[in-house]
Amino acid sequence: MIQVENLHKHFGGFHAVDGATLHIAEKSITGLIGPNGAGKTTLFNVIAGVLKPTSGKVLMAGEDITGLEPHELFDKGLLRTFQIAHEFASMTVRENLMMVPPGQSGENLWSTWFHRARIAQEEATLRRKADEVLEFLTIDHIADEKAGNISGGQKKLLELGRTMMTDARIVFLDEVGAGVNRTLLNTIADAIVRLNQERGYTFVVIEHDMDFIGRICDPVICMAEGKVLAEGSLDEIKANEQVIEAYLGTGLKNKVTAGAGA
Amino acid sequence: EDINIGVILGFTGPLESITPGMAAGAEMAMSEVNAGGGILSGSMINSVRADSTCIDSAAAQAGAERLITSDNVVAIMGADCSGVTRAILENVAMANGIPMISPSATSPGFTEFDSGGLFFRTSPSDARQGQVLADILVRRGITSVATTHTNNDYGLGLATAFNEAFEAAGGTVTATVPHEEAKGDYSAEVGALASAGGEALMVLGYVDGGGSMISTAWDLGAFDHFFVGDGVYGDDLLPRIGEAASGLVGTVPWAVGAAADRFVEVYTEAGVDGASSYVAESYDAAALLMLAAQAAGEATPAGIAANVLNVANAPGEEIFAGDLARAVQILAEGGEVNYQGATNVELIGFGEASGSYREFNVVDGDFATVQYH
Amino acid sequence: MDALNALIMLANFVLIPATAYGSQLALGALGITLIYGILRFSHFAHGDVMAIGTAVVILTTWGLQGAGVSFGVLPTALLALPVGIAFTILYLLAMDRVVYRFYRRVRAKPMVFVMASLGVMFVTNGLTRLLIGPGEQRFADGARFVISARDFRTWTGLSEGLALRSTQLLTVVVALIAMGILFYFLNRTRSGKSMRAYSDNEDLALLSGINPERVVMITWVIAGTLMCLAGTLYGLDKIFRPFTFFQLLLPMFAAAIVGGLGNPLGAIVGGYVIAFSELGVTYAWRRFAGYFLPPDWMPEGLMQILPVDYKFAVTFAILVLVLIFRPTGIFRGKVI
Amino acid sequence: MSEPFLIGDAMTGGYGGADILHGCTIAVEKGQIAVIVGPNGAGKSTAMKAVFGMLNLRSGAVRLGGEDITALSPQARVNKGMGFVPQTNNIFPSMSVEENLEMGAFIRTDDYAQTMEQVYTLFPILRDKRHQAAGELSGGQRQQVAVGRALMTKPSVLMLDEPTAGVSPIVMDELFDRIIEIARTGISILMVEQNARQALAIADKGYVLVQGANRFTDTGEALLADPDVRRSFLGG
Amino acid sequence: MNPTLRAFLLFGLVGLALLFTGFNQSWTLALTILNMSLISAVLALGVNLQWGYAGLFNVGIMGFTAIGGLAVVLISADPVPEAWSAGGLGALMGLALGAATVMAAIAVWNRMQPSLARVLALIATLVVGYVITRSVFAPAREAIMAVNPATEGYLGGASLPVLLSWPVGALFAAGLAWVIGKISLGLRSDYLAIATLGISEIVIAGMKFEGWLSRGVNNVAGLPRAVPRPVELQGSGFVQSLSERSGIDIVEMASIVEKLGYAALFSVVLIMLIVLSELALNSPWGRMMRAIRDNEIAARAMGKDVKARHLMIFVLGSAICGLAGAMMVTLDGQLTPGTYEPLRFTFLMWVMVIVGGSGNNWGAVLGGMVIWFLWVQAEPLGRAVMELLTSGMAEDNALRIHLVTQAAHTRLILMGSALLFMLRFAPRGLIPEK
Ligand SMILES: Nc1ncnc2c1ncn2[C@@H]1O[C@H](COP(=O)(O)OP(=O)(O)OP(=O)(O)O)[C@@H](O)[C@H]1O
Ligand SMILES: Nc1ncnc2c1ncn2[C@@H]1O[C@H](COP(=O)(O)OP(=O)(O)OP(=O)(O)O)[C@@H](O)[C@H]1O
Ligand SMILES: CC(C)C[C@H](N)C(=O)O
Ligand SMILES: [Mg+2]
Ligand SMILES: [Mg+2]
Repeated sequence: MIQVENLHKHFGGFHAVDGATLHIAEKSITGLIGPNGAGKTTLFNVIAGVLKPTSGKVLMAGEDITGLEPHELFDKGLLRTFQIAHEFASMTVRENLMMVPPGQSGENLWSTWFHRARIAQEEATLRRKADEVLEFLTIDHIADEKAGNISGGQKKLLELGRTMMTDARIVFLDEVGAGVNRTLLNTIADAIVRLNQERGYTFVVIEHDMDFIGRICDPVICMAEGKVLAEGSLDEIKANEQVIEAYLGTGLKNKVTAGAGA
Repeated sequence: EDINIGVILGFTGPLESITPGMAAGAEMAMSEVNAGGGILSGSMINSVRADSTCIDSAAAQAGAERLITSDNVVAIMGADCSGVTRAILENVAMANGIPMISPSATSPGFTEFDSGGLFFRTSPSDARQGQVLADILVRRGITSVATTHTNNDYGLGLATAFNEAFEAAGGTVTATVPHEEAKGDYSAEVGALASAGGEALMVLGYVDGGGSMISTAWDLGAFDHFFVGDGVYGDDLLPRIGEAASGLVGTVPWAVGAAADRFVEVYTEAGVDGASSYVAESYDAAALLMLAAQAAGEATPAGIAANVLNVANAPGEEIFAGDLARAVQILAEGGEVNYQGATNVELIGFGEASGSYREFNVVDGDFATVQYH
Repeated sequence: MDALNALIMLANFVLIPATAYGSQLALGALGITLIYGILRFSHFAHGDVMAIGTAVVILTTWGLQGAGVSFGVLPTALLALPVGIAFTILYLLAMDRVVYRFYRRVRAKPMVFVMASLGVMFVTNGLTRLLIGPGEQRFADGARFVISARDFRTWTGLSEGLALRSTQLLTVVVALIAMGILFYFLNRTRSGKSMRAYSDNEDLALLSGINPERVVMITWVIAGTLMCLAGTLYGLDKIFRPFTFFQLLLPMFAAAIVGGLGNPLGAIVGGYVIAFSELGVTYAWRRFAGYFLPPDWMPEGLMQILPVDYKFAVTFAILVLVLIFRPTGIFRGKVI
Repeated sequence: MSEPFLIGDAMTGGYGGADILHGCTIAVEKGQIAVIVGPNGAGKSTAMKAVFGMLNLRSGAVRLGGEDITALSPQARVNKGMGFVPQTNNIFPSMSVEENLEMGAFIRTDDYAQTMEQVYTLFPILRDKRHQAAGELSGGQRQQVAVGRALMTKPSVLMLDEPTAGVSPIVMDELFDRIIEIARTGISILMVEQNARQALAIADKGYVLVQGANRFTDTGEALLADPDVRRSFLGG
Repeated sequence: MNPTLRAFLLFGLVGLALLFTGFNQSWTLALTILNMSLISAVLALGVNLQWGYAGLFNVGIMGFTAIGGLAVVLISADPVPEAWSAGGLGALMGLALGAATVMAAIAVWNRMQPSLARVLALIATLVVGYVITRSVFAPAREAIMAVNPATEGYLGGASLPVLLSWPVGALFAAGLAWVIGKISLGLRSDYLAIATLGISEIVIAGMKFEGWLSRGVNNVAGLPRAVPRPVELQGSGFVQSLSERSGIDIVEMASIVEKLGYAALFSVVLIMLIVLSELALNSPWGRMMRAIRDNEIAARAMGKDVKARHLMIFVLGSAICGLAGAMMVTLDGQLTPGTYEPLRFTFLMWVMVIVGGSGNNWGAVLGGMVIWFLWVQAEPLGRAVMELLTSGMAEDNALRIHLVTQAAHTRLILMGSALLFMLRFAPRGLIPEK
């Protein structure tokens, strides 16, 4: 689905992505992990057209998409969320969702003047769809709240919600889980799996929560220092010495192991 | 009852430094008449001011509109800058049939403009001043000159007139460079003029920009001799250009002989600085309006408009500054006056003044008259 | 000899005037950039507050001159400066108290601050004219020239003159010192850093124990000092007139922006960029060429790239070009 | 009953519209760790802000060491020894990492070089990036800067709003370790966490907030053991 | 208070102020103010479209207004045949050569690989093109400007109906905006501001200098009117009967009728624009624009072509400014490049939009009216205030004389205070965005 070939992204002298080569299989849910600053978000930004690569290539289903504008990629079915929430602050939560679907006839000035009826109809459909998504994410009670005024976690949910408003082929999720309640995160995980199975979305998921990764991702790619460090199933990755040293660590020194509970 | 006359000048904006003097000149004439018992057997004259801004024609028109329709002025003394004067005249004064006498709108464009007998000016058209300046240069044996002018209709019009006249007389104009008023730095303009060279620099503009041009050119050693047009003449000029002033020569509309002397007495007594630009012209403009009303026997716009030429020109008894009360008297008794005022007013046809110019130079740090043209 | 003459001419007509004018713009732009960087809005009242501060300096200078005080070869106005600076600071603080503080409290958008500063601009504009009138004022005294064009010619025997006004020299020196101090203050001292912190993230600054009102006050104090300095130096070197000072706003802003808003170094460089482009691009090379070309090769025209009419046009065109290649100014300014 | 070191007592209030907090109480004892968990939008961050004085309370009080500080400004609370890492916007983006840390020590008059050294030891990556603008860091690195800044204050109470959001497992482990260490030196820690199981594991006390009110309050261990709590709030 | 009610009240207040002016000062004055208010409102709509909808900080309003005004001259003035024969052909050829140079430069830039050679080739093309263009153009220009310089000296216009110049003015401005937008829309906030400000200064410099086109600083006066002049109206039977029936003097009546005529024309334009913008704003299009304004990065990631949308908004908003510029010149009957000052034509417009309430069309319109009213009425008010202040002092008190002679400047203080006052009590504007 996505083929990244020897990709480099340099900031001044710093090589944030340093020759990453990876492949994301169609209809997979690929996990992307790695220490802070490994270059994961930068990689996303390059693929999604926010940053131009220093060198290297990105292919989508065989087609060269390197350096395309984000909105062009969106039209090709490539969606992404942001690690640091990018909500439309002065719009309501519902409007944040309703603006997403492409090709709305109401986005054409001419139609806004002369095809009011058609727009009204489309809007009603969109609204219904947005409300469904909100309900699913358990934030329907804040549908009319300004998005700038909602809690940190709610913003992350909204990020995710936007990707659910339209039919995508591949969705890049940048730490949707950070700051999201773990019970809700499980529901989200189920939804991702469902979208993947029922609608054939491909997902690439950056996450630091190994439970979440373990629950849905296969394969898992681990990056470090701008390169791919390891790739495989989560269990393989977890067993990888380098990954443990750079990323996973050996758990809390005061004997409570991560995720083990009491 | 009282009669309102509008005084519309650029109290704010690029001319704000000379307009207070002009207004004072006009109001000096009014107080003089009032002190002598007013016109039309006892009507007192009120001055109502409005701001022309010199550049914002919309605001100027609104101001004029207010004067006419809400303050009920019967005539307007103003405006100052040619551009706004034209706007007020066409859109407000002519629509309401109100006569205007501008003390300073000198653009040649007015000469051919048909205002329906409503517009007059007490300063001569720049077309003539350009000629006079050219003559002065030729007589002084100058054969090449660089010209700079303030970048508006007045400056460009005067520069065009001067350049044409000078070249027709065999002189060379090495370059014509405009300058904007009130900008930060004039070295670029001076640089271009210096590169073009020339025996002298002709500065046509206002005290502000023109003064800066002269001092910059002097400081940089680009020119040693300066000639200036009327707008640059002013009390503020000499202190600010310092040494550059020695040898400076220029023209300014001026009265010859008795008219001027009388005016000096009048303004000295009134405590107004009459030597600054266009004060005398403003005095005359206001005086003409009042005398025309007296001649008409009624203070109506139509009456005033119809009588301005009568009182301004011969025949009749010559009237100078300070004699306004006597003129009113004569007119009231059915006599005729030939208003000379402060500047030897002579109106040729509608809207045109045939004034005389004073050629001045600077001697010992003060303006001195060379001769009159 | 010809080459020397040509060089002297270039220095006289372009290099020296541009350096002095650039320093004057730079001082103004420093204030603008500081206010933008720390208080996060474009301060449109800058030119007019400069005017009112300078007006106070002028009135004080006249007072001093009247009392027979003088400062030797240096202008008396320098002695009056402290009074003007104190006044400017107080004036700005008063404006902050009556106008801007409220908007900080309600966390108004930067645009609202900009509009409020327009309001302050109008008011200050009027006040200055009530205080000292709309006309020009001269208050320069002391030695006018370090080198005068005519003396230079006599001394060196060259055909070109070179002029250096003492106020030009003074401006450059003062501008350099002010820049140095400011730079040190912002990047090295605790107060300076706290000011930058405040501008970055006001809430977090609060959580770090930084007193926002103090930061604001220091900003106005520095800005006021710079404004009064810039105004006085400009007035000494050229002329004081309220309207001209208002007009200076545009080139000062251009300088701050082309250098990178919020960046003091940028303001300085921006000032020189604006000044040099104003003077350089429309410079007529005719006489310059005359020193090298045989007489019958001399071209007819002035050898100007563009007529001086387009002086500002050229400046702004350069500015736009710079911004296209460096969208936030030469030294990466802030975007709010 | 002795009063906890820091207590936000029966706090009610919001952002100007409807109330977000409804009589919510959170407290921490000296040298202990209290953890707040709850669904998104429950009002956890709001409660933290209320304790720090960034919100006007309609009723309720905040007391520190027995003294009523309800009316104090956030700045005054910093001077009383409280430190806070907000959930979002918690760094100075255009300042370098080192300057961010220096700002943390703004109110300190003593030499803070040593504390800075400790922060660098805790988060080695920050040492490498010390001269880089914090706004150019990765999400997890920013989070480390934010926590580092608060540590620089040497506060007597440290309030952290989701300090581990976005940090890698190895850093998270280090961070929790360090928090325990800090608590042992007598500093009270009040912390909101979504990595709730790890957090509650080290907590002396845990609060579950739902819709602005206390739902469960117990020791960390007890909450972890409660199947209801686990299922509804900790993700099973 | 209910926002709609509030809006109604505020508009009512403006109406009252105008009525008050009418009763107390005069109806023609009230109508003069109203007419400029309507134009200001149109301008404010244009600015609001750019800032309020899209967050584009355009400080080049002056340039677009001016170029719209230029259209009036080019469309409605009479042609000057002598000038055409003197240099018309040369001027046109010069323009064509200039355009060819630019096109050649663009072709060079696009065809060649990025390299030093490309830069050199570009410079060479430009220089050669410039030299050739200038050699053709300059003599033609001189020749045209030498034709009767005191009253003509330019090519004149097309002698077409003046109303046609309104859409053409909009078109001119749109064309200019397209070029500017292509160059500078990538810039953010204040950087875009200074770029647009700069370009507008360039436009004005051009209009002042290129006398062959519109007489430059010599101004074009006496342009054809859209409504008959009062002098002509005085002769019309309709106006005479109106005057008889109402008892208003015929001169005043004619003025009133003329001004009402303009007011009607302007209102039609304004209402049309409001309706169109309201429809657009309250639709997915408006939502998309707000999203772009709020967060460009996210909007792009959500598939919106931000650049194209910005360009479109910029062009539309500027076209409205051009339209207003043409209306203004039509009302004045003259084009005076010297009047285009940033303070009056750019900053004052911004004040209108922000005071009115950015992002809200009704707010912008209200702001346009309120601020223009103040701008004009602050002057007599300033004098009144000064007289009141000094009424206690002796006639020849020096302070009194100083204050009264400087009274014009209280206008500025008053204007500023009013602005500050309004911002203080409605920081988000009189009618804020919903
Ligand atoms: N604009 C920039 N300028 C300079 N360096 C940058 C910039 N953006 C990112 N970096 C550096 O690039 C590296 C990779 O950052 P990136 O955001 O891709 O990390 P990440 O893998 O997503 O980490 P995290 O898990 O913390 O989100 C970091 O070390 C960061 O400091
Ligand atoms: N600035 C604000 N203005 C108005 N309402 C707000 C504001 N911030 C938050 N809210 C509302 O207050 C409620 C509680 O928000 P809060 O940030 O306290 O939640 P939280 O428990 O921290 O959630 P999360 O885990 O998602 O961070 C939310 O419903 C949110 O919509
Ligand atoms: C006041 C004057 C200098 C005005 C000038 N003569 C003009 O016509 O614009
Ligand atoms: Mg990341
Ligand atoms: Mg929170």
